[in-house]
Amino acid sequence: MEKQLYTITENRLVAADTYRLVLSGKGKVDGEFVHLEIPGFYLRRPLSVCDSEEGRFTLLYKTVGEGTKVLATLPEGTQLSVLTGLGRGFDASACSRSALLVGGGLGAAPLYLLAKELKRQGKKVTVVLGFNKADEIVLANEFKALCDGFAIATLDGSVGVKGFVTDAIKGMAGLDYDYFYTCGPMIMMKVVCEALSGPGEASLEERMGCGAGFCYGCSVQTQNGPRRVCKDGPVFKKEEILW
Amino acid sequence: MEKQLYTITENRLVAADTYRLVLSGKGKVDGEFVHLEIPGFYLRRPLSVCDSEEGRFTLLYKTVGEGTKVLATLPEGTQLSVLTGLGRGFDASACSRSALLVGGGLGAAPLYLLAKELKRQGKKVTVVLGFNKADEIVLANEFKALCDGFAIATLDGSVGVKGFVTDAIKGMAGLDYDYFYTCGPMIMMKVVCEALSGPGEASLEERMGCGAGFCYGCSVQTQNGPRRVCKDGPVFKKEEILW
Amino acid sequence: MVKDLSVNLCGKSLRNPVVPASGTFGFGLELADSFDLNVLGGISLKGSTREARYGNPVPRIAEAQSGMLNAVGLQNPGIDVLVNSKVPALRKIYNGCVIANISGFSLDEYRECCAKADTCEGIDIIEVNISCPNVHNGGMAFGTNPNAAAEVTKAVREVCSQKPVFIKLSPNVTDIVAIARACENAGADGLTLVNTFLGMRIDIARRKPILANTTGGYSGAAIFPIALRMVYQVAHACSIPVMGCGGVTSARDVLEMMMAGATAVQVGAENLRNPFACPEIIEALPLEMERLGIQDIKEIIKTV
Amino acid sequence: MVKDLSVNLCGKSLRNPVVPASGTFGFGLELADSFDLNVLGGISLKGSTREARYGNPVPRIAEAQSGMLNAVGLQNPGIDVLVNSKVPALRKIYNGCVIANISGFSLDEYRECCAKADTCEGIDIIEVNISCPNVHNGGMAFGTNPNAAAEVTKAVREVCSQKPVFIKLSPNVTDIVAIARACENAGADGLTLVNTFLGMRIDIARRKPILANTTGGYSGAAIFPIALRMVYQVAHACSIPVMGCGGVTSARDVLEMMMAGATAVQVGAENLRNPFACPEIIEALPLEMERLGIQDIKEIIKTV
Ligand SMILES: Cc1cc2nc3c(=O)[nH]c(=O)nc-3n(C[C@H](O)[C@H](O)[C@H](O)COP(=O)(O)OP(=O)(O)OC[C@H]3O[C@@H](n4cnc5c(N)ncnc54)[C@H](O)[C@@H]3O)c2cc1C
Ligand SMILES: Cc1cc2nc3c(=O)[nH]c(=O)nc-3n(C[C@H](O)[C@H](O)[C@H](O)COP(=O)(O)OP(=O)(O)OC[C@H]3O[C@@H](n4cnc5c(N)ncnc54)[C@H](O)[C@@H]3O)c2cc1C
Ligand SMILES: Cc1cc2nc3c(=O)[nH]c(=O)nc-3n(C[C@H](O)[C@H](O)[C@H](O)COP(=O)(O)O)c2cc1C
Ligand SMILES: Cc1cc2nc3c(=O)[nH]c(=O)nc-3n(C[C@H](O)[C@H](O)[C@H](O)COP(=O)(O)O)c2cc1C
Ligand code: FES
Ligand code: FES
Repeated sequence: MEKQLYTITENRLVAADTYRLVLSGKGKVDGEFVHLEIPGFYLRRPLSVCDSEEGRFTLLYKTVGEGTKVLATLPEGTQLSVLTGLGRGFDASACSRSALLVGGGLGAAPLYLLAKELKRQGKKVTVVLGFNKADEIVLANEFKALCDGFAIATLDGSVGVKGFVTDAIKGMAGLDYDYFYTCGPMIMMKVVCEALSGPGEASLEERMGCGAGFCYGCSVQTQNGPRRVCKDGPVFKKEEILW
Repeated sequence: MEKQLYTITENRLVAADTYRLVLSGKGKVDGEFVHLEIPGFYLRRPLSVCDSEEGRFTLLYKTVGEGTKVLATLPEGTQLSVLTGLGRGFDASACSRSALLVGGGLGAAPLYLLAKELKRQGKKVTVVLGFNKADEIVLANEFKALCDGFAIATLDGSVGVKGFVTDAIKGMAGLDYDYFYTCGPMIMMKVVCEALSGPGEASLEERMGCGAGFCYGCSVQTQNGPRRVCKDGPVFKKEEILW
Repeated sequence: MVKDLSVNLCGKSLRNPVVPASGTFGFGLELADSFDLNVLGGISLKGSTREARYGNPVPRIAEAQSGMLNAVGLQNPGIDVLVNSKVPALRKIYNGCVIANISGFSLDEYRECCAKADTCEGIDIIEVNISCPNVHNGGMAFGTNPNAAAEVTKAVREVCSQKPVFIKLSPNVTDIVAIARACENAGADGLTLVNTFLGMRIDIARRKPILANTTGGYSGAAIFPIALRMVYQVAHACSIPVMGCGGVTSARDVLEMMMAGATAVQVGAENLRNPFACPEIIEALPLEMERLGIQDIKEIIKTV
Repeated sequence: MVKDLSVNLCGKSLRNPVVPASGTFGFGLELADSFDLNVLGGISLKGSTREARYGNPVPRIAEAQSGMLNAVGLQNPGIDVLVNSKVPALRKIYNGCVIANISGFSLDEYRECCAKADTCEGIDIIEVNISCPNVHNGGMAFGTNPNAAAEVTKAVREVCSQKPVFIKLSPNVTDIVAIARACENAGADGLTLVNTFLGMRIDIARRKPILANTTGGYSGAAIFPIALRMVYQVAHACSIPVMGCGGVTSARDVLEMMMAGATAVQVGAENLRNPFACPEIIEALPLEMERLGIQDIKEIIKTV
């Protein structure tokens, strides 16, 4: 874990209530998520790393509460204190040949970084994303450009398959994968883990204190006893999770 | 009392640990002092109005504690919430012909506004300022340009008379005044009020809550019972003050 | 959409639940030039005692990160000036709910002051402060023990035949529910909670307490979660109405206090930072209610 | 100028007075990769009970303006894992003062756990938590009554023949001095104060408490003035050393707590906002002392 100041180089509305935040600083950020200080708020906010390169990384966030609403007002050039190197992310090596990635809403964000890694390792990647409606869609072009298969489901049918991600998955002819990864609302991930045969993993969300494994504020019960979402997760194997 | 946002148009070191702050906004600020919100601090800070024109006013402040230190870091363009129209200031009409103004340190600040008013009313104005040493001197040129008589005392003798304001006053040949006004450290004002014959008034300082007369946090005992420094003062007649 | 902001406090209708807390709004009159007081649901006046009091020596104010300490020590001109001069003057310009806040150093003093307030026409509710941490042998001593709290309640209840009596409780206690119940059983019509927390700050350069009184009452945003918990516990243990107080700074805080169980909500130290806090909160309430789908503010009271 | 930062706690010398508070620094090991733990004066380990505990359901964390609520509920792997595995592992990388924090639901449990801690080589001081607000029938019940507090103190004192015993007090009480005195008279070697304040937050959109446990322990910068007042009162009423805790976030706060009477100072919730809070505070101390003309930090203890 490291604490560093990063500078906002982009903070822009990219979908309904959804912002793309690019932060610049030294080095290449690793970890599944960062813990971000928003000026005026006591606790940091955990946000998944969507993309990371030398000298900059990208987050996607939704303005759901007080903190993210203030974050959305911060101009380019603002410096933010960020904890990096947090979380145990998706295990790209668990997939031997072909992966299915299933995202709901902003759950798409960490899947993008995963997709890049899987492709780097020469694996086949199919991505299915679910959104409520067209104006919430993020990362569609990025995934399309990168991956071997891509589908979208929207609840209102405005884009892609009408319904849930599981409906879109059903509709994909000849879908073949040996491992799946999912991130999104709990209820979506539960349905996905139950519907999809074969091994896979899912990324959990919990209210956090430290974000770094030492306050035990985010411990959930799992098949293997209590596990800290921030340190032992946020990604857990499908079998481990008590839904 | 009014609350308004003002914009910093100048915030510049003008003497040792001393800053000149010019704030721009609508209208002409009146009142003896303003109550200024410094971002990140719970209570506002009272600062005397040193000069006030249509659309802008000037403060002089010393960085003594946490709040003023942060204030000194704020760049031009920063907006600050300010309460204006506060305090009962010096009574220029109490002087009939010729006034003596005695300031210690930044006590000089509100005397400048007073001097301008006295001159506007066609009165003779003599100013004596005391400082610890040369690098703390403020407003000397401004007062010199405006007033009929001017002297400085410094404790270390680096500029003007060596010693206290009272030493400088003693040294002024043919000094004549019918009313005096003083602002500065309590001990200085006490000595001045005791040393100078004739009527006069002094400006007190106290830790404040509201700054506007309704919390009773700043009440001091006076010859006439409890008085709120922020509302009944900060300026009190010499006879009223219990030193 | 028109929102109903009115609440009912022991038969008295308030146009909205927002009330400046005692000691943080003077006698109302001090702010009459700043905004129209009639936007306020009620006003709790500066605490009054039998005799005029200067209060504690200065400094009486100290700062903390999200709050402040005060050791005003009940400066006030005495109950007679309150009922004969301050309240009549306020009544000329204010038609909302006027709450007289009464302190004392003995049962007799409480009784005498409350009796005077009870017969003063302009006063709607009597709020008995048994929780001031800034005076010795007075105030808080009565508020930290259920028996003593009940005694004061009984004493003032006997002399107040016309007006509802609210007892204002101290948060500096192990079991606020026990004290609240004791007051309820002794005849209180309502409860105000909380008063300030006993706190302290030191000037580390001078190596002296900042307050001349050494300690003071701590309040402001910092105490909100503790005050909220106490309002929640007491509102769920008692059946008389509660005025919630402690750290309220926004329309959202007002709604949170009400969901926890408050019928009306007092705003204290925030007025000192921002004299326009109450009108600004009241103005923000309808939009916040709109966002949360609340039509009638009364409906959210004690829903959590 | 070289500053002496060392303090002495019941015969144990600490290289500086700064100690991460129990529950806000895990077992130390979790942070070993982030900075060299040996800069720390001491470490108070996560609270331990006889059996392993999962603690309370999530959400366990809520936010407030200058503080946070936690309802972790004493999640821990049990005293045996503490003494057999956590402490030995920490000792391999840390040579400062190790403080075992012990909780319990009965006198027997306190006694048993403390006895185990007493014979564990790596532990320097035993800190007995009688003030956890987040578990039912445990912790805080013992800490809100002088007799119960004395009973726990006596019980653990009997089984701890080798190590100093600090009792950690709850701030949720009417009279903390009475409880402190009871512990001192029952044989406590020192006192830690304070633990968290019982608080609450509501999610006004969902109209539900944010914490699954409804209430939680409130701490962080917001509580500093109250904690400071309690440290001041207790340090001036008792003659055993006090570890001050509550809302400390800076070197200046450390000095203020020490002037109020603390011999060492614990930093809690601030670690959660900033895992590097303790090393940063320790680094800032010499310059702050320089500014204030302090050569030897010991000299300022209880000077106000
Ligand atoms: C590992 C992880 C990765 C995440 N990645 C993303 C992401 O990439 N994009 C994104 O938009 N959101 C993400 N979230 C959710 C995001 O953290 C919350 O939406 C955000 O903290 C809300 O902050 P707020 O101030 O707007 O809400 P408020 O409700 O005002 O916040 C109050 C407190 O609750 C916490 N909180 C509120 N909602 C959540 C939540 N859903 N999860 C965790 N804590 C919460 C806040 O962090 C804060 O401590 C992630 C959460 C976790 C745990
Ligand atoms: C009517 C009036 C007019 C003033 N005019 C000026 C001026 O023109 N220029 C100037 O430099 N200073 C002036 N002062 C003093 C100025 O208010 C303080 O220096 C300033 O508040 C210190 O703030 P801080 O955050 O740096 O100090 P901190 O010590 O960090 O502040 C902590 C708290 O103490 C209060 N406080 C600390 N010192 C004083 C003090 N001397 N007087 C009142 N409150 C204090 C602060 O306002 C704050 O509430 C005036 C004071 C009063 C009462
Ligand atoms: C400056 C000041 C003076 C106060 N005087 C009184 C008083 O006279 N009577 C009283 O019952 N409470 C008094 N209080 C307590 C407030 O009414 C209120 O209960 C407390 O401040 C908590 O609310 P807050 O956190 O919103 O400030 C005073 C508070 C402050 C800050
Ligand atoms: C997440 C968290 C967990 C805690 N766990 C314990 C504990 O196990 N034992 C204990 O004695 N105190 C525990 N505490 C209380 C702290 O040690 C400390 O007394 C309190 O938080 C006040 O200090 P602060 O304001 O610096 O946080 C915990 C506090 C927090 C925030
Ligand atoms: S948030 Fe602190 S352990 Fe996970
Ligand atoms: S500061 Fe509030 S009355 Fe003067």
